[in-house]
Amino acid sequence: MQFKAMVISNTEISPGYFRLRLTAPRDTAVSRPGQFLMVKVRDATDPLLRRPFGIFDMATIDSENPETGRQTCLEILYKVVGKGTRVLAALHHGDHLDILGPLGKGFDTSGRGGEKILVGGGVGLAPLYYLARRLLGNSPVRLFAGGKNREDILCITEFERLGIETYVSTDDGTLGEQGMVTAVMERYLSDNPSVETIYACGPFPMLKAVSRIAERYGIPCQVSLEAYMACGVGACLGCVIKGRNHTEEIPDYRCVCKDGPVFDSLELFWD
Amino acid sequence: MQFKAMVISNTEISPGYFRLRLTAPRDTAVSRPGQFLMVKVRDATDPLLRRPFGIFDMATIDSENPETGRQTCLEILYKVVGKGTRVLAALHHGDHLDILGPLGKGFDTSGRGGEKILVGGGVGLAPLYYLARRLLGNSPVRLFAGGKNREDILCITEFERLGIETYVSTDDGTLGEQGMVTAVMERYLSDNPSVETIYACGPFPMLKAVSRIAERYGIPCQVSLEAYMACGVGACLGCVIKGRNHTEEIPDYRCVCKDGPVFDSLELFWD
Amino acid sequence: MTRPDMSVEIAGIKMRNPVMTASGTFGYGSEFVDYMDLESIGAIITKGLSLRPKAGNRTPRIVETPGGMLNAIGLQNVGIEAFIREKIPFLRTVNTPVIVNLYGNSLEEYGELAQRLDKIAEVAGLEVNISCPNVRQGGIVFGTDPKAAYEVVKLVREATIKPVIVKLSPNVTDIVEMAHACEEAGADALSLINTLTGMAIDLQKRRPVLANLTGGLSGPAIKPIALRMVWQVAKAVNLPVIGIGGITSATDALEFIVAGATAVEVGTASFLDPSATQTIAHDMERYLAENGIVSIREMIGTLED
Amino acid sequence: MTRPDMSVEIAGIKMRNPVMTASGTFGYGSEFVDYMDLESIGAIITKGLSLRPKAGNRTPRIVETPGGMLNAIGLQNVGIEAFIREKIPFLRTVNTPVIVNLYGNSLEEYGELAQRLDKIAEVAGLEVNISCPNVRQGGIVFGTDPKAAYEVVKLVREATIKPVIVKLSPNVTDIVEMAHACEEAGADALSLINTLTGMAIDLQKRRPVLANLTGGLSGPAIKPIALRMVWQVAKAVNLPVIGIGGITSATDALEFIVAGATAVEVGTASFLDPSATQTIAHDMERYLAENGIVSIREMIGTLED
Ligand SMILES: Cc1cc2nc3c(=O)[nH]c(=O)nc-3n(C[C@H](O)[C@H](O)[C@H](O)COP(=O)(O)OP(=O)(O)OC[C@H]3O[C@@H](n4cnc5c(N)ncnc54)[C@H](O)[C@@H]3O)c2cc1C
Ligand SMILES: Cc1cc2nc3c(=O)[nH]c(=O)nc-3n(C[C@H](O)[C@H](O)[C@H](O)COP(=O)(O)OP(=O)(O)OC[C@H]3O[C@@H](n4cnc5c(N)ncnc54)[C@H](O)[C@@H]3O)c2cc1C
Ligand SMILES: Cc1cc2nc3c(=O)[nH]c(=O)nc-3n(C[C@H](O)[C@H](O)[C@H](O)COP(=O)(O)O)c2cc1C
Ligand SMILES: Cc1cc2nc3c(=O)[nH]c(=O)nc-3n(C[C@H](O)[C@H](O)[C@H](O)COP(=O)(O)O)c2cc1C
Ligand code: FES
Ligand code: FES
Repeated sequence: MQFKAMVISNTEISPGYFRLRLTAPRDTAVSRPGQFLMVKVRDATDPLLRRPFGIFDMATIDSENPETGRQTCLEILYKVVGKGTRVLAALHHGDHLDILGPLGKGFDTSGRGGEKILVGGGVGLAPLYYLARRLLGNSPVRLFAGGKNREDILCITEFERLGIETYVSTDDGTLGEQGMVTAVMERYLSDNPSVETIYACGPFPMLKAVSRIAERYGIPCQVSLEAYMACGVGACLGCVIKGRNHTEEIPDYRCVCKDGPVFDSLELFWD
Repeated sequence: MQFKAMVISNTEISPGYFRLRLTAPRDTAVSRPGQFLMVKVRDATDPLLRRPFGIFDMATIDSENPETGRQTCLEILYKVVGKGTRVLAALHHGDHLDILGPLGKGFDTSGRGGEKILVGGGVGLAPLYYLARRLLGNSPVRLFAGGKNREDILCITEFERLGIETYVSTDDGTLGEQGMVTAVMERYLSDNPSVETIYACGPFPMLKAVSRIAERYGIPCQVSLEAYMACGVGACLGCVIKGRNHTEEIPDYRCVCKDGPVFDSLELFWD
Repeated sequence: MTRPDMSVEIAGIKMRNPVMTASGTFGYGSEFVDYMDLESIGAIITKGLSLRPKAGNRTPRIVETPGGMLNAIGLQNVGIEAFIREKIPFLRTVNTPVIVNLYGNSLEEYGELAQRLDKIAEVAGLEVNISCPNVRQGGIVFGTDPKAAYEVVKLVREATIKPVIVKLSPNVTDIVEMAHACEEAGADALSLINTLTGMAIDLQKRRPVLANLTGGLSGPAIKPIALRMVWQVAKAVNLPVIGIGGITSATDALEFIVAGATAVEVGTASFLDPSATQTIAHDMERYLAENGIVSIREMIGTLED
Repeated sequence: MTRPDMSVEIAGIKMRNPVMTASGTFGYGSEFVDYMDLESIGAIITKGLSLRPKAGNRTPRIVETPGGMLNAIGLQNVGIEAFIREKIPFLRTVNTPVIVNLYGNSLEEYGELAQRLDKIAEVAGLEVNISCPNVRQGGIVFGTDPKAAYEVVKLVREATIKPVIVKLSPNVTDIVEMAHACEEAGADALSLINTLTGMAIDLQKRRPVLANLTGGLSGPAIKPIALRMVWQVAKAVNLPVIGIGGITSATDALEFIVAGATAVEVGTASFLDPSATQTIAHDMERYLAENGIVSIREMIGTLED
């Protein structure tokens, strides 16, 4: 779907991190956790390409003007890293954005009601909030959040308000336990091997470590990847990653945009 | 001079015409009527080049916060015709612009205190307001304003508030007399040949007609020209026009940006 | 007011309007069904096809540049077998001509591929991408050498009775010389331009951004170069020319038509807006209507110069 | 912390830093005194000079394009007499090397011009623009034919003992072949790229926007092409290379250095910001300081590929 969204709010929640709330057409309510949006940050050739962002949250609220009735809203949690995100950071209430989405395959939230654990690294936390809200209905959820320092640990209170038990770790120990989020997660698994599914989003090395651990414990693991994207719909083949059986002769490339961004960790070629 | 200006206000005064008021450094107070500014409408490669705009008015007022004391302000009157002016039209109070100027040669306002007449076509009125304010001190001033229709006749009340007698004409007669501004001006001259100087700004054909008439009546005439510009400082040679003695062998090209934009009508090659 | 006639014909391929999808920017069509009506455009040109499946280059494969982008996909594609098996069935259901863009790394590959495609009813025509190295001959790029281009086009020409469109590379000193070579070799039409070879560097890493080191520059940034080459070629040859390069609006497309193109291909713009081709075709028709132009064909090559 | 050593030397021309002004974008220097310190940059390259004064093309001469601009100034300049009379006196007062960009429409003109300039003490070196048609030989452009380039460079080489920098045109199939021809002819250094030939069209008027029909594309849009060519040439020749094309920031400039350039020229950026060259030189030094790099020369050609 392609639509014009209006900026409701755009707030800096931590140095360099913003929460952008947008109006969206009712049909976007089908968005699943893990799906993403391709955002044209402004109507110009600079920057040229759309920028991909996960869905932080989705809600249908009472809109400002009664006429239009209830309004569907999408939220993005983004980190300012370059040109496009700098343009986003300058948006005001009432500005408009051209958006494509929801795109890609989201997280598989089905299951037997067993315990689910979420692992997020830095801005990788973004898609996990909406996922947590969806999972909570029928299963207990734990969150493991990691980052370089306290500034990278986002919206923890929002997660806790959902009644989720959270384990925070930072490289410099400025918040939570000092160390790697994967270490904390593994320690937890060693005491509670009965976890049903692991959901992870963050830097590639973290996802690789998580998938290794998951494999060792025989726990199904879904990872959400990032890739540099041009089209977002499977046409440019710019965002590919290697599938488990990839060889030069029999290529097994998957599009992060179309076959993902969420993959079963066993589908992928990790080294 | 190159400086960052803050938008004080940006108001649509007539359909498609805006008045943009900017803060400016004290040194810009030296700006003369007829000089112009090169404006970078946004920090991006689209649009790439600066856009030239005349100075509609210049004033030093009491600034918003007492600390900074009195504040120099520059005003631009612009018409939305394309990409760059569309970007300008979207500016809000508090936004910033990178500006180069004042640039070029302005109008020569010296004289024997005799009557001065100003001739403006459409947005060509822009630089004449500041000129009028400067001239009024020591000589009577009359304004002849022309345009396609009433929407093109700008800020007439402001001119009248200065106590200037104004003669308005439009192609479709929706405001003032129907017909060409040059016709109205010539009729006036035939009854009042004693005019000391004519100042004109507007489309090239109008300027050509004005200079012809001025020559016939032997009245000194200064015209302000437009040209497509890249640098604004005389380096790219993109904005040139032919001087009176131009030939292919002995080129006599003048830079509108550096030798102008105001020229004595006798300096130029009109056909 | 009667609707303007937007139809054009290229080498016997009848199109409802002059807007086609540029190869490699529209997949195999099916990727765009959710965003536009595939029967609203003139033709679909599919991703560059080779005999055998091709893995393509390592990533990163794309990077944004000022007003454009570099790509080094490495012509990843499913190969002709899978193309026939998996892609043709869908394309058969779309009432829009399908033109297959093909390439090879040797004369033989081009020839064999053309023969195979010749037998496929759903294929309305071939677009031959000659911007590829001839591995058998020290990797000299077919599209930058008139003789090599002549040979490959002649071979394809003899291998099929379907319309043959040759897609020219802009990385040459004299685009007109290349155009003439292809015309003499029997091309039915020429399309241009393919991408310009460029490079992007990651300063901190002191490495090229693209795994392939260099890539092909596309998008609005290259439009002035494309427009110039289309104008030069259209004046020089007696073949229909298809304009490509940085087209993102109906105005852009019509500029190419005025410069001498009979049709256009829209590439990178489909990434910025998946319905770009439909929107451009629609806006072109509106332009003609508003300006009282009866047929798009009236505008071809009407540039005053 | 000691300041990084930014100095470089090109064919004997010692420069305080590697940032020069690109010919035709900086006038004769005097136009920029109000905006920057002319002694903060490595060298000033003046507007293309010819024997006789040149009127240049009719207007419009420039037009903006996506991420760039087209220009068809037509090499308007005052001619060598007026240059010596009116421009040299000012340039003499500036303590920065002055390199004169020159061109001719025949071999003879190049030769005579080089001889005249050889006698002027204030001229530190010559930059030979070979992107011009040879009117004596059916207008074939010197810079797109290796033999013609070889001849003109050889002639200039023999006409002067001053350093000879040859400025290459990017409108060629094989930039390395051109570079080799100039190297063999005795060039002391190579600068690239000049502008790419492009066109812009006014759809309503159905006319080219530029009076000259075509123009030269410059600005950020061409940077990826320039970077690729500089990388190719720097690897292939044993001469210092000067990188040009779309440089607007210190990052851009350092990318060219890493790609193999010993110095850079900044063109269109001086229109966007008249102090661009000074700012870029300043920011380059800061980058070195922040990254603990002792000398800019350490970075030349350090691209991992
Ligand atoms: C499916 C998906 C979901 C994402 N979700 C989020 C999210 O919820 N919140 C968030 O802050 N970011 C998210 N990202 C990353 C986000 O797309 C990039 O940070 C953004 O595009 C950078 O744009 P820019 O113009 O600011 O940076 P640029 O100037 O384009 O580049 C600056 C730096 O960011 C890197 N970068 C650029 N594009 C991408 C990309 N597509 N993926 C990874 N790195 C990139 C560049 O390599 C460069 O190092 C997601 C990416 C993908 C693919
Ligand atoms: C010395 C000078 C003073 C000027 N003063 C004013 C002023 O006070 N108010 C005002 O509204 N305009 C003024 N102009 C014209 C103004 O610069 C252009 O309207 C503006 O640059 C258009 O920018 P754009 O991006 O919106 O249009 P573009 O998208 O760049 O072009 C849209 C149309 O505007 C025309 N145009 C673009 N640049 C120029 C130019 N430099 N001169 C003339 N036409 C141009 C183009 O040819 C095109 O037809 C002045 C121009 C000059 C040279
Ligand atoms: C990601 C990408 C992939 C491409 N793949 C092909 C291809 O397989 N075959 C081909 O002939 N051209 C290919 N091209 C070139 C385009 O078809 C087109 O010629 C070029 O992009 C210029 O048009 P544009 O500026 O509208 O994108 C590709 C371009 C891009 C951006
Ligand atoms: C307006 C203009 C005039 C130019 N004049 C000359 C010239 O006289 N001689 C020359 O060798 N190059 C000339 N050039 C080319 C530039 O020197 C430079 O090679 C080119 O613009 C690419 O660099 P850039 O992208 O930084 O502008 C000119 C470029 C522009 C934009
Ligand atoms: S982003 Fe284009 S295929 Fe995935
Ligand atoms: S605008 Fe560059 S010389 Fe006048």
